Amino acid sequence: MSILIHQNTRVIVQGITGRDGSFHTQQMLEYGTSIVGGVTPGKEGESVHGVPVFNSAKQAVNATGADTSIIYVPERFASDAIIEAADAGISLIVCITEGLPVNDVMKIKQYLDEKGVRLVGPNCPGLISPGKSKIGIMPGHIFKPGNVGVISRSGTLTYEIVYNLTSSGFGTSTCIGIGGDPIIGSSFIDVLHLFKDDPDTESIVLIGEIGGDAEEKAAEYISKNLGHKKVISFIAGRTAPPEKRMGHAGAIISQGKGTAESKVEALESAGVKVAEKPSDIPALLR
Amino acid sequence: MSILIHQNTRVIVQGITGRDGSFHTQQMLEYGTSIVGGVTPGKEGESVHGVPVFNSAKQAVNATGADTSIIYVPERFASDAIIEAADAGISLIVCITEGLPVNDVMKIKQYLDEKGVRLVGPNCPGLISPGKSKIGIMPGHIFKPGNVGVISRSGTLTYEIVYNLTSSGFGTSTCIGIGGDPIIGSSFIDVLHLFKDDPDTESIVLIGEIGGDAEEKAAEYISKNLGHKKVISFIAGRTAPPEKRMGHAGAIISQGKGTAESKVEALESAGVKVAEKPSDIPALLR
Amino acid sequence: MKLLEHQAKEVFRNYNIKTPREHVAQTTEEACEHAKKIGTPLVVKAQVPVGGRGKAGGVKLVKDLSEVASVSKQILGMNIKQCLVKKVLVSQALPFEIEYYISITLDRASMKPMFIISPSGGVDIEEISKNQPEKIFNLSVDLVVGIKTYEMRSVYRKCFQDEKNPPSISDFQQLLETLYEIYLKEDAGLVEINPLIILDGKFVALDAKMLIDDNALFRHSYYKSLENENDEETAQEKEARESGLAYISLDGDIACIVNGAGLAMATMDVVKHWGGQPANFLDIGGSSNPAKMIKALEIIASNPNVKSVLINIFGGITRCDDIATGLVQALETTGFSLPLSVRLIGTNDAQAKEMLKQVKISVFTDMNEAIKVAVQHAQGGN
Amino acid sequence: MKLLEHQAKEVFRNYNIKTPREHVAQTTEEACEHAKKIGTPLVVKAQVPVGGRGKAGGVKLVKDLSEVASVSKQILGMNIKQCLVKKVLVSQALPFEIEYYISITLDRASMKPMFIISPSGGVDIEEISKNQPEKIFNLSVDLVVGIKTYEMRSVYRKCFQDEKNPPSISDFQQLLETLYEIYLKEDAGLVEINPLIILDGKFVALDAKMLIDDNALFRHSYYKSLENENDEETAQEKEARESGLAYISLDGDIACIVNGAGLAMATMDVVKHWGGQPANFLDIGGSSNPAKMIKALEIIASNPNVKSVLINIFGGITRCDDIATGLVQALETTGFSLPLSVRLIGTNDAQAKEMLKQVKISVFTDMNEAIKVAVQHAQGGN
Repeated sequence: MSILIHQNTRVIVQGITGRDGSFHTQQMLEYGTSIVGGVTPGKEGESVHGVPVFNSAKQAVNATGADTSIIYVPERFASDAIIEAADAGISLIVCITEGLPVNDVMKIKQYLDEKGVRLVGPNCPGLISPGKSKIGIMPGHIFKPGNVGVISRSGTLTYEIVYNLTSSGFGTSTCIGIGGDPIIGSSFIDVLHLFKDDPDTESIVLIGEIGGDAEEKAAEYISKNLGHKKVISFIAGRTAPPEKRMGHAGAIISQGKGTAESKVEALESAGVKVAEKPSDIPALLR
Repeated sequence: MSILIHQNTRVIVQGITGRDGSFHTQQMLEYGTSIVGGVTPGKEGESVHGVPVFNSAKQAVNATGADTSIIYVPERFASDAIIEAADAGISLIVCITEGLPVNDVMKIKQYLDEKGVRLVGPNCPGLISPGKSKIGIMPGHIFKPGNVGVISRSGTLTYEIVYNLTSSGFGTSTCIGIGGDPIIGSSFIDVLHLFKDDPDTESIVLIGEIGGDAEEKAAEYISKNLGHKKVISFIAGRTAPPEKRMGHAGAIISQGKGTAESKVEALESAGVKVAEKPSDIPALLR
Repeated sequence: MKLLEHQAKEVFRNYNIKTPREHVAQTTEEACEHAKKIGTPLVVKAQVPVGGRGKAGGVKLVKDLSEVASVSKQILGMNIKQCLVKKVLVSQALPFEIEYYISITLDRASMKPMFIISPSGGVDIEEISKNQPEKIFNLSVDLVVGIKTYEMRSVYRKCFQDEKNPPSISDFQQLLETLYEIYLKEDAGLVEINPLIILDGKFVALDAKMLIDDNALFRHSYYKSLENENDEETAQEKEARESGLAYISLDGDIACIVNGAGLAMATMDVVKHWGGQPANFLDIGGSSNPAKMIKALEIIASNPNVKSVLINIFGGITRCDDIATGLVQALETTGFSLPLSVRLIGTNDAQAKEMLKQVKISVFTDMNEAIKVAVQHAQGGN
Repeated sequence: MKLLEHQAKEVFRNYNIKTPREHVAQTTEEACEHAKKIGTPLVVKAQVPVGGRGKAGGVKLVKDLSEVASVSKQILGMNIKQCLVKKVLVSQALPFEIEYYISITLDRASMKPMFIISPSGGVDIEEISKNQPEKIFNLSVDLVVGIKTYEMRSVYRKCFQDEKNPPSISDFQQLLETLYEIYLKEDAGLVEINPLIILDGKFVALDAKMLIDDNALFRHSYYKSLENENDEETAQEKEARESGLAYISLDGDIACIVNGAGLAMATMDVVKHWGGQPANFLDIGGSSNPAKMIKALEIIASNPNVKSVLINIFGGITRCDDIATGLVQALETTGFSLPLSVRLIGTNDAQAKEMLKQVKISVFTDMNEAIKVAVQHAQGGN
């Protein structure tokens, strides 16, 4: 088992003819992901790495029966691409693109919630269930199948931690990068909720960072609902200065809120062991 | 059984100190409805016909455990009163007030749908489950308990038809006036859906009128889902001229759409017998 | 309420939608003055709140300034569908090849605003939908995310494919955003541009139609102040509206006074069923004020076609005794002499019947009976 | 990006929010001219995109026109929190008794816009929430129904109960509607008025703060044109931003070059853990362009505090060989001489190690090892 994606997940790539879209389509195909179509308006009839291109998400879904979409279109068009995917009947949308206006995402999130469509991201590395499917940009070779669920607001930091896990013999059930923006489609809690009932996920690594209060809320959820699974965390940004956006749009300590201390304290109160360094995580998992 | 309301429905009256609110509070109390509180900002501590008044819906709900609200506040304040009731935790809101701006109701409807709160009306006579509870303005004495469910876009026309039913020996399970505005909280279909599973409703009288396509949609729903119950209909406005608003804001034949002919045809195609005159309905029910 | 063309275009200009250069005139002299400033060719257009002005001769192209006076004189004072022309719009005549249609209105089915767009404008949307339904494009607007770009792009491609000098897609988007803003902010039930033309690659609204939600007039005092000016009502309809009655004139001879819009419609239908012709729709509403009944009888009496009067009241909130009181007063004060057929049932109907018996009015309990008698009255029986 | 006070107030005036009479000046002469028109008393305010201007002496009350020149001269050219004062705002000084605070911003928890309103303004909202949390009122805005009247009324009552000449509730509602409109239409992350005062029963914005969402600047060309003017960045931060790098100066001596924001933060944290002090946050992003590495080294080299450089790359999309290429080029062209500690892992790390071996740079696979060496470098070890 895994959460959200599996061997039979049928994926379309929006922005498949672009540089990133094309490159990662190839990478995902090599990993074994079932990429069934791509979308670029005006390029219907072309193909990218053998994948047929359609003019619209609706046409792609109708022709391929896709249930999932991954979005690589440029930031100005990404919001609309998400809406288009949702209207086309896609039930899981993974938005890799970063730089979407916050107000757009705020509106989209409400729109998707009404429709019951799940969004992962934006500004995220996607998700992977090792050995089954990869819908994202993470380097597939550092993962191996296993029983640790990984959720993260970050990209490369996740790879760093997964690398440590894999090196220490821990495999991953599903690893999901939820994104570094102030508003994201799927929160820590949304994903924890899925891991809660996934029999193949025995323990969970939650990788947080400064900004917002998603980790504090996750801590509350964990203390109430996840007594039966071990949860380990790492929070990046203990040394980050206040009022500065640390790369991610959401990584900012603002008006005294969103500090690493607050998050560590909340998680520890919920019984979560919080690692000092990424390399300490495997030991805490044992 | 009945739909939506029953003996234990706990009701607050928003606008209880107004002329209509006060009068109908008394009428409902006399009918046996459990009116547990009223709301008029600034009048907390007063009482109307023995019912305590609160400053806000939230306070009224907290103090009384009400689950239903009926709204008599003037049209300028009614939209806000609906939102306030929904935010206070009310699950069924009946809006008697007429004259709400269409755009306000459009927004409210979406807001309530997101929250899972049901609205009946606006611009409606409310609903009654004879012998159990009356949440509305209909003359209670013309009803008697029974097995006919009545749904209507109208007020007095409903009384006319119920009077005919009662005189001919037919009692009513629940009678609900859904309102005459272009956008309403509960549609024919919403109510038919409830009647469908109500064991005490054996047959249904659907009272429609010109304007919109609610009757056509209801016909479609009936043909698919209500084979097990007899449905009789009456459509008002066969002689109404086009492009004129016939009293109700929603009763207008516009650009050739919304005619009585179209509705009658759709209903008859769905196997519904449509009465020529209100007085013909009892015979068709037999 | 319906805005006149020049009023709707003023709204458009406030929102930066282009219109021809134009001014409204109430006299021939004013029209000539405006025409001098605008120059020819120009169009003189009757300002009335009804359609079909062109066919009625209310819209004239003028190529020479010398004709403005005679054309304006001809149009001012015309009667178009019972509406007196009190104002004309003197408007620059602009060249165009394709007439587009665009409107935004409430789609009752989806309960959302919806654009209707067509490259076959210049005629009524009904006509387009009858003759060229494939040339009509709908665009639903979501209340949270607004106009969806991917749908907008698709309509743009289909709609402007035959245009030599098409507007940019961002101009198109801007037009839609603006119409949506007008729709929401002005509480418009309909905002329509027909025809919409393209001049030098830019949109220009040649005509304009706007309906304002009557229920929202309380927050639009400006429109409320225009209300009397924009009357397409008959004198009776206006008097009724001002008295809080819903009244609509019809062609028949049996006047109907009913409480409740649904019952009023049904009453008309049953009148027809029994061979009569209703003279009006009249809903006196839920109130019990006897004055309303007096006013209703006055309005009805002023219609010369009426031969018979039917009163059908189902008392609920409306009390039958109040109705009877009003009726008695009206008969006393107005010298009303038309044959009456009265049906009363519900709250306090016994008292009402007693009161009416005093003045020799017999009252029915059954709606069909009352209507049959009213039909007989109209047909000369008693 | 942050708007300067005078820029934000210009936005306010466009939306009909009242401000004092005021003009911006870049020279003493200009300031004196404006002052003559405005009259005394007035305030001269430094226009810098940082807080704490008052405490730093950047805001001065002037009671006599003769003082304007000296006060302006004193403020223009000041340095407030590393920002040079290039402009002052000469602004009418208005009387007030109560300073209110109002702002609208994104509430990340509810994912909706939220107003924060207080009758204890004039100080930072943080200070109010510390000292008088009971005087802070929140008002969440729903994306569909907007500002809820019943909540607005409740805040109005609580907020203005001590006001002698309170604004009307419809003025309050109008202010909220306007701020919400600005928030949405201008893609503002924050719109703040502090203090907001009441003059003759009407709201006036004495100060203004607006943050514009950087991600939305593509649809706001006007703000984009102001971007350079509103710099609160250090020279390095600016250079980095223009090169597409995310860079933030810190006080330490170990420069960090990392790919990915999360890993960059974690790297800083681990530097600290091993006893070092990071000199910066620097995310070179996901691209593999060698030029970025060159630019990153240049920026770092221009910081005189840096004693040691740490490069930490987890190759995914970023290819380690590209990083190595950039590094080698940079060393060749810039004469870069600071001690380096390099950690590379992931895509093409073998080739990268080979390339760096050629130029005698040893490469770590383990993050902790690389960081420990960087800390030793900074402490004078090798």
